[in-house]
Amino acid sequence: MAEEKSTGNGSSPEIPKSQPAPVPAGVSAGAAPAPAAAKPAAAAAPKPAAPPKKSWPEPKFNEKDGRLLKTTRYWPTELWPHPWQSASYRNGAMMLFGIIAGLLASGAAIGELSTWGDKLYALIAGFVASHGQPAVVTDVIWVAIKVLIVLHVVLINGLWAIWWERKISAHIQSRVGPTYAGGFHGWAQTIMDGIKLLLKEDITPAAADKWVHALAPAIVVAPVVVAFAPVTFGKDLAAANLDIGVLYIFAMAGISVIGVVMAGWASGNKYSLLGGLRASAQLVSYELPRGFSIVPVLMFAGSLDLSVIANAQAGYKWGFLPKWFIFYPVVGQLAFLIFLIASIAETNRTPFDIPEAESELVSGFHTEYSGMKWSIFFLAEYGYVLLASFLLATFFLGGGASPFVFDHVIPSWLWMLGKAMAMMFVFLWVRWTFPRFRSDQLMDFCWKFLLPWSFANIAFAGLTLFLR
Amino acid sequence: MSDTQTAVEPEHKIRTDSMFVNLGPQHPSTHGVLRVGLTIEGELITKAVPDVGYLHRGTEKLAEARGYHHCVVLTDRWDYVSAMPNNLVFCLAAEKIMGVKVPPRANALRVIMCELNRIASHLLFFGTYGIDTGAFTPFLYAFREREMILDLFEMVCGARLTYNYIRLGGVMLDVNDAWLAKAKEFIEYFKPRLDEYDTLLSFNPIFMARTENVGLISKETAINWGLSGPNLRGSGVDYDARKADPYCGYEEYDFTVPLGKKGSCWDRYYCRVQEMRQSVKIVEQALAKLPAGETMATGVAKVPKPAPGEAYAHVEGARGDLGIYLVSDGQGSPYRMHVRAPSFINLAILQEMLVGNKVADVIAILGSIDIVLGEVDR
Amino acid sequence: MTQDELFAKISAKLPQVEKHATQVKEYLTLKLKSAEDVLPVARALKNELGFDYLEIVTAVDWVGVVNPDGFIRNPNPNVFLPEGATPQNFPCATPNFPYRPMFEVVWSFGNLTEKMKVFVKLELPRDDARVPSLAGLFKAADWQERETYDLFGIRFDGHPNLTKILTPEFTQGHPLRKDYVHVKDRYDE
Amino acid sequence: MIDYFSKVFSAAWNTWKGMLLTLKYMLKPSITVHYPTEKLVPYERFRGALLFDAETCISCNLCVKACPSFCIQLENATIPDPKNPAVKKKVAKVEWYSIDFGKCNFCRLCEEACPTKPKSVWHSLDYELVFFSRDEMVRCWKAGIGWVGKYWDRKAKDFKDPPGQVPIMEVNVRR
Repeated sequence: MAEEKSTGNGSSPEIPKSQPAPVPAGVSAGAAPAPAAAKPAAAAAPKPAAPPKKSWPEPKFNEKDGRLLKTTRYWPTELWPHPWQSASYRNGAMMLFGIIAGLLASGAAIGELSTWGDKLYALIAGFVASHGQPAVVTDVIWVAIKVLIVLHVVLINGLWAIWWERKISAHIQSRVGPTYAGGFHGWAQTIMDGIKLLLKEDITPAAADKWVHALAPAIVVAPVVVAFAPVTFGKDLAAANLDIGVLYIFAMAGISVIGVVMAGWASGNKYSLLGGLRASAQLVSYELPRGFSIVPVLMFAGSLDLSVIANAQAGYKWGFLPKWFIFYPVVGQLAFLIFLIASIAETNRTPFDIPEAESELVSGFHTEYSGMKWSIFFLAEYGYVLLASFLLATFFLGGGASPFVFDHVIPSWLWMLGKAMAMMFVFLWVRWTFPRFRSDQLMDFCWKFLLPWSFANIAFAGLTLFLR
Repeated sequence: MSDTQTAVEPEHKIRTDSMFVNLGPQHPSTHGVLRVGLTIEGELITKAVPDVGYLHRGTEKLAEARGYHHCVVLTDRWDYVSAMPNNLVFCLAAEKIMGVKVPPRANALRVIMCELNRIASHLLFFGTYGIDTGAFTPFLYAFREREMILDLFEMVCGARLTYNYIRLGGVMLDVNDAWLAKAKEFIEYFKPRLDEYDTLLSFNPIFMARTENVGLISKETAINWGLSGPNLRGSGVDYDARKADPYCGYEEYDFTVPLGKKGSCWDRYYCRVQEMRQSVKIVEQALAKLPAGETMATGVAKVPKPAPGEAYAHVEGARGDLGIYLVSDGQGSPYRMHVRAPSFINLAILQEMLVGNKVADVIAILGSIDIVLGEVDR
Repeated sequence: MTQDELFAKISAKLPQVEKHATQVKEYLTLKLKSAEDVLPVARALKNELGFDYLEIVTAVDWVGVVNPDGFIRNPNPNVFLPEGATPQNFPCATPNFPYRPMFEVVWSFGNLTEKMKVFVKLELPRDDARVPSLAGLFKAADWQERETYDLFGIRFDGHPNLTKILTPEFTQGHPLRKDYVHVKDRYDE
Repeated sequence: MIDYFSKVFSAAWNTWKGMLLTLKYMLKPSITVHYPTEKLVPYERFRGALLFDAETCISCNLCVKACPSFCIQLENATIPDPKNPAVKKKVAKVEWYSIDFGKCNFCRLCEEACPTKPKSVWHSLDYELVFFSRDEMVRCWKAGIGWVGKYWDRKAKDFKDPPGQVPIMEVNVRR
């Protein structure tokens, strides 16, 4: 069991057998009679003793619970110069390559999901008609299926994103992250955590406002699920085709602030209160640059419908460069950066995580939450990260459009997913690189930098449209 | 009082209740078991009362009932992050009282160990300061490098934190060639890492915004509060015991004392980063010209009973001017041992410095003072 | 500057100080005659002679060797040892050493520009130890005087907040006095 | 204006450099060891849990005097004097020996003080020293008890083997 785990570990520091194990101070693994590489030379130090007459007991290795590495230490200087000599590093890279290739192949085999959706709809309609029910029943079933799918996108995203964040942060920090739960790279870690959180005691502090305290997580998480309705996951693949999709999403996402403030207020804790107040100020402020930064996108696309925005970016300029909005000179990049920064701030992640600021406010507004209520806050946070990733992919990266002219095989939903995951990686990457803003600097940054530039960007967009 | 930031009085002041917030001893980012009682109005601090003593172990009393060799073990427990200078300062004071002359190789080894320990300690500061300001990754990078230094210590003396390596009259054990090679390997590895730290944290615009112009200490205030070490030098006072009162042959090494300009948190932080560079330089020189010979002076008794007298020795520890005032009455244990603990004296300024700052700055200021509660409480 | 030159410079400004009989090795050690001299000497050292850095404030109890009662418990509670075994390695008094019922307060002032240090000592009676506080002149004295008060029971007159700092509030007595006997409190077994 | 843009640009450039740095380390092999799945052997001079050999000890009390925390206790073995059987005579053997690991500083002073060859008390390489009760902290040795020692269980009124300690490795040369 233990042996399996350690070999299945993609990036455990393992020096290949060919390379001599570093034994600096003369520690040899076995019962070597007298290595004596180190000479204790001080006056008070023991001299290597003459071999005693009686037979020595065999050295004991405590290998009961683990594999004894027959070396003293791994130093980065021994591991880093030749990473490809390490079998585990090679295996890890090959596995990653295999997973990506497998995903692409299966995506190509499945094809566009919207066609399968049409088939499924026809099947349900036939089933309903054969049972003599009215046609509205078909729509009801269809909507229920769509709602369930979107709900599970949010829930499964929580499991995936937390695991991924742990892995990414660990590798950024020269660690490996979870490795035990589930066997393969700790894939089941979040599931196990979820089970643990479900089984944990749900504590409501005595000073808390009980109803508000209980309601706050729900108010935080419900808008996320609802906001996913118009998000396009690929070509013609959205739960609802809303003409005002963008506006709807922003409106829904704005509701979460209330939940955060409620959580901060109702906990009856000073840290929570400070965190809640900071959160409300921050979230309300960053709504503005976030909204204004996509105005150029809306101007270029001429619609608030997400699928229209995505379709407006189809095609290639000069035969190779995709007509994505991020490639529009100055305007696109500026809008992208402002939207990205504001999205990070909206999700309370690290350069902007002052509501939670664990070094100042313990844990901010969710200090007094435990068990599933606490995890719901995280579900909402990662839901918002996914939402922002999909929005970034839709607004700036061409939605499901392929970046390559020659590509006709990979379906649009896979491209969309890939772009969203790349954006999510940016979120994680930023989080594990930067320190935190101070609350007043955060406000300064929003009102004095992001907002003016988002206004300026609208003007640039107008200029671009005028010149075109 | 006017030197540090004073409370900002808004013109149209609304009467509000001030809030009492308890920072520590279980707060996630107080360094050790420090408790600071903060009175805040909104996010502005109006009063700060540091409360220490949770870790008081009465080392000075314990020393009065123990032999001189035993006291070296006690010293490890003050500043457990950099225990080598603690060992050293006690040994220097005891050697002064006994009139013991330390062989040159032992002196060079003491310098190497103290400087490596200074790097380790400043790395810990670097990492925890990153955490204080919200960046988690520098912490693990710093610990990755610190681990190598602790490995070096483990190789030479068998312990990773409480070394008991520097002894009366010399050092515990000599180093071997394998160790010297490892130490050089570490130095070569470590030099580029320092530039990476600058990239990652020192010149990160967010970090600079957090720490520049925060927690300002002027020269006069720093001297008046008796600050020492990087806290004093961050304010621009050129005082380093290694230069002012050289011990262990520090005068033979070529290094500079980095100074700050304004005395802000960033200056204190960057002083430490620069000190790591200087320490690397010293270790390189010391490794290059490590003299041969004995590592333990002859004539140190098993139970030393020095003649009655008094001695004061001080070294530039990782946290500041660490001093020992030792009184002997001719018995086998010190009659009185007083520790000038730099963390304790540096911490006192907190009550004045925090007033008028934001809650978010408390941790930045507290972190920049770089205290170890084991040394504060002794 | 040698110690003699420094002493000549200081005694020119401050005639009331004299050299102490037991010098701290390698540093000039001055002796004050009475507690009234403390503030003028400190002020002159700070303002006129440039000793503006208060390094240490501490005290020495000259009454004799440590009283071991109460604060070292059974050294190693093992099955073989009878109850109440005595601690070992205990210091005894040196013959002919001038033990006396006095506290000696020790200050050390530093001159950071000229890299000099001077120790100042003052003997106080043990039963009513009072000495003027330097907290008004040197902020560094704030906590160090509190520490000395906490551990020795020496009162520093004029200190803004002379309270315990290191020992908990329920601790009886002042631990660094040589005759301190530990009173059992709620944390003792 | 130029000042503003250069400031913004340098801030953005420094930020980007930091991100590149973390990306660089993400692609390097990790350096951690997966304790307890993987265990390292400490360096040769490592000061782990103390071991004691009752057979070589000459009961000279030097380790007791060397200990800064008074955690070692021992008693001389005695035999009846052949001339006067009522009088017990001390011999250079240890009757019992005990170390209180609750107080031990792991400072190596006792090992240095030990005059026998090989050492009678010495630091092993064991870093997996855990105690499940206070009783286990006091290790006792007598003739016939192994190097690791036993502890006296006050409930069971009997010597027991310490469950937590299995020496990682005992290097003969260290003694």
